[in-house]
Amino acid sequence: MFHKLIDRKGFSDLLKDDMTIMIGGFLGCGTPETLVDIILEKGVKNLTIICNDTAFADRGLGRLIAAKQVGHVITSHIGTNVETGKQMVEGSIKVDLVPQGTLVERIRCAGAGLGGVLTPTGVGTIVEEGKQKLTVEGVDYLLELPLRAELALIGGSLTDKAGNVVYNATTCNFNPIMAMAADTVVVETRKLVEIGEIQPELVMTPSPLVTHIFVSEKS
Amino acid sequence: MFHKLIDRKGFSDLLKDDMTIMIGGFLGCGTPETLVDIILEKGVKNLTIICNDTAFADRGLGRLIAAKQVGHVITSHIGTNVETGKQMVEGSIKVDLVPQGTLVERIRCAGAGLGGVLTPTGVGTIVEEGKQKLTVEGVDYLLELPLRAELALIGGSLTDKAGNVVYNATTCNFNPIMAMAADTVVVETRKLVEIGEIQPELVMTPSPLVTHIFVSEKS
Amino acid sequence: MIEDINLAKNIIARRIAREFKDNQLVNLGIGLPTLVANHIPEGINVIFQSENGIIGMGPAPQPGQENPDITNAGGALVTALPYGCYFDSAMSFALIRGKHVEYTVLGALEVDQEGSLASWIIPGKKVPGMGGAMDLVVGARNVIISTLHTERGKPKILKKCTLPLTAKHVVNMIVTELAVFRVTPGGLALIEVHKDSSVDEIRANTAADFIVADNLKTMEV
Amino acid sequence: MIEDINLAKNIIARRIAREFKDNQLVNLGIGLPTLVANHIPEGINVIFQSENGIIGMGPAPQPGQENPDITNAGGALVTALPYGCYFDSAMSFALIRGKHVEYTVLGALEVDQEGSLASWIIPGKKVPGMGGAMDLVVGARNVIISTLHTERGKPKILKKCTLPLTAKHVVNMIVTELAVFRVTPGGLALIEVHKDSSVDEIRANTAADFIVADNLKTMEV
Repeated sequence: MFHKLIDRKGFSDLLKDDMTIMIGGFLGCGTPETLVDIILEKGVKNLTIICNDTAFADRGLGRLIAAKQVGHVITSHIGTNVETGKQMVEGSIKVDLVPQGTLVERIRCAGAGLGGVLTPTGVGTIVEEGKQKLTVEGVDYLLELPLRAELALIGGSLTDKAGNVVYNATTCNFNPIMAMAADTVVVETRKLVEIGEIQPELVMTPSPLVTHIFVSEKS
Repeated sequence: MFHKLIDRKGFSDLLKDDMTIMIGGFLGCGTPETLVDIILEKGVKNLTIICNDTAFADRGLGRLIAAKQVGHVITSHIGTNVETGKQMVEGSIKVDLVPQGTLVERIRCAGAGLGGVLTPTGVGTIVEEGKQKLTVEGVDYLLELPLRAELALIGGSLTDKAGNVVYNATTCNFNPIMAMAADTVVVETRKLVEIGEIQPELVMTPSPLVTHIFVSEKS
Repeated sequence: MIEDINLAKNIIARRIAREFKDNQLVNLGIGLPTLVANHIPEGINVIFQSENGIIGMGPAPQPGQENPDITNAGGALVTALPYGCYFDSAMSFALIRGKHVEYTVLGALEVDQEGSLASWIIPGKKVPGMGGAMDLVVGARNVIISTLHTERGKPKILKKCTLPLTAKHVVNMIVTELAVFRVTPGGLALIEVHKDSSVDEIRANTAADFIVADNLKTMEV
Repeated sequence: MIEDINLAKNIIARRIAREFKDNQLVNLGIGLPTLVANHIPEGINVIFQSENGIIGMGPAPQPGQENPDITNAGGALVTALPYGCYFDSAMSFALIRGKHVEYTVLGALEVDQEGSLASWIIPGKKVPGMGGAMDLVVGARNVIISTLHTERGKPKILKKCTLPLTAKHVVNMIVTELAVFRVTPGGLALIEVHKDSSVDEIRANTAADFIVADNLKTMEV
């Protein structure tokens, strides 16, 4: 019925050079760290990473940048990872900075089949460059467009074998939104449980969104 | 610290003729029925109601239409309430029919400070009349605008005294989205508990959104 | 023609139920489409979504097991399977519009050879509203229309819908008690015929132009 | 001038903490604004939101009580109060953009007399990114800028920001160790002066035009 579990090799086989990957987490909290390990091991190059922030050079998805595997990052904040700034200055990584609330809405648009969203955020700043501006009832808004990925890597706390995911506390952040906006969705879960063991109202990512489940090697 | 409990009179005092009110529920499931009772008792007139559907003439918020208290309804479905159709034909109620997914996104826009959203739903149908049409990457979308209310009436299953609300099963529907899009938000809760008794990951409506808590008189 | 309407409806439901693969997410409309759930072949697990906010919807509850908090989009009491979960209407329609639902099965007032559908209003007569139908047909990966071939002797499948549309060019497949059609870029294609019917009978009862597929089959029901 | 930077920062934090009323939802930025939480007057319950997805954030955990799943937007471990709850980033920014947050307190590289703010980039030098700041200043009902009055002797409050903006015309109040300003439709208004400072000293260290409010007060700190 549900056969979603994959191992290291199964996940590694999904990875290719030049892929666009969304990775959940907020400064490392809620990031699927074992999956990041496996990307490091495989050494795929020139990735486009969509993420809230580039975390740290030695923790979270920021390790991929330190390993020079990332050619392009779409994110809201790079200040905590010295490598991102350094490579940006060198010209070896392209950085698109997007306001955090806009970033999550753009991902949500892709996941929800919406063509775009009007936000007041960024009006009158350099964020509006190259964007369509619309005025609704006298207020200016930027039209922000959907953002999708080939692969979304999600950090779950508790997952049942069908693929229903629960997120503890602030590990939630971008994870459930990203789980809607990629062709293939892999959840690294800290704990795997049998179907029926999760209170259904706790589920933030319903099982049909999850392609593969990987049991975390981190505590 | 938190003083949000109100009684019948407290709620009744909030009601005025000509108000715009959002009411949660889906064919009556998740509708705050005691609050509807109190609106019936007070007899305020010419209300604008925003709701998923007009439920039934004798159950759910549809009772307000049967009592001729509603001048305008913005909803996705009226087929289960004979009174809505009858009054529409008579010309005594104005009915705006909105696709369900568009309705919930319009309410979400208001609650989330977004100026509008592009949806493919309704393109090529009479739903597009009077609306701005935008083409993004070759696909046509309708620009749908925010929808707010003065008052939102929410049906909660479990609420703590701070105002954190949990919704059981399919009682959820429009409730948490409407709780973000009104000046005053009243939750009718089936069960009231002390602060600390709710698992924080279960909360769908965080306490600051809730103005008043009313303990339901229904079982 | 198949005169027994109940038999006809069950032929349609049974045929549609054969379309689904294991673990696909499916949304069934109210009425005829709901019957499809009774005919899922053994060994296939179809995951049912209902737009009021549930995935993993099960059958109607046994007497005494009713929970008024678990309903479907028709307002009927249902059950949830052990892998089921709940969410709000924003998430529900994000799933629907966002191409996460594999199939939607809906009824029709009219459906046409261009894949356009009319199902929500007969102006001046009947105005139930579109509910979630407009989002479902635009958002689901596959749109199957389940309909009796004719109503009061009149064809339901037309050259062009005359009633206000639910959506334009969205239908992938039309299943009646007599036939299965696919909407293709080249027009409507008849791909299956019920064993008790014939291409001639279908032509006589269909107001649309259609081609007969080279590999025309007998409807497996 | 107040030379002790720690003292200066605590003056700012203490003054800002007096702005809040019971049960208001407040988002504090990283750095100086975080200090505000230490100075909330007794009897006032301020509800802290952090944009990574928590309402009801409490203080840093006691040693041995750390939970790596509970962090703030700066990545630091925090606690949750009994009325706390969690949500995803879409909900978090819906709360922020949707005017559900009463106050946001943020630092500044520059802030100007029109209420515009620059806080996220020094082109060619330092590019941390805007994080949630652009949404916070556009969405919160009240925007308070907490900043030392000068940096390396140079005024932080300008006629017009020179760096790329975080947002235009959004700041309501500026609090420094010397003064409190309100941004009004008529321009910047000096409304409070620290007891050890003076209007002259403030004028000498402010590069913006401002009017002195009729009812100019001593900063209560």
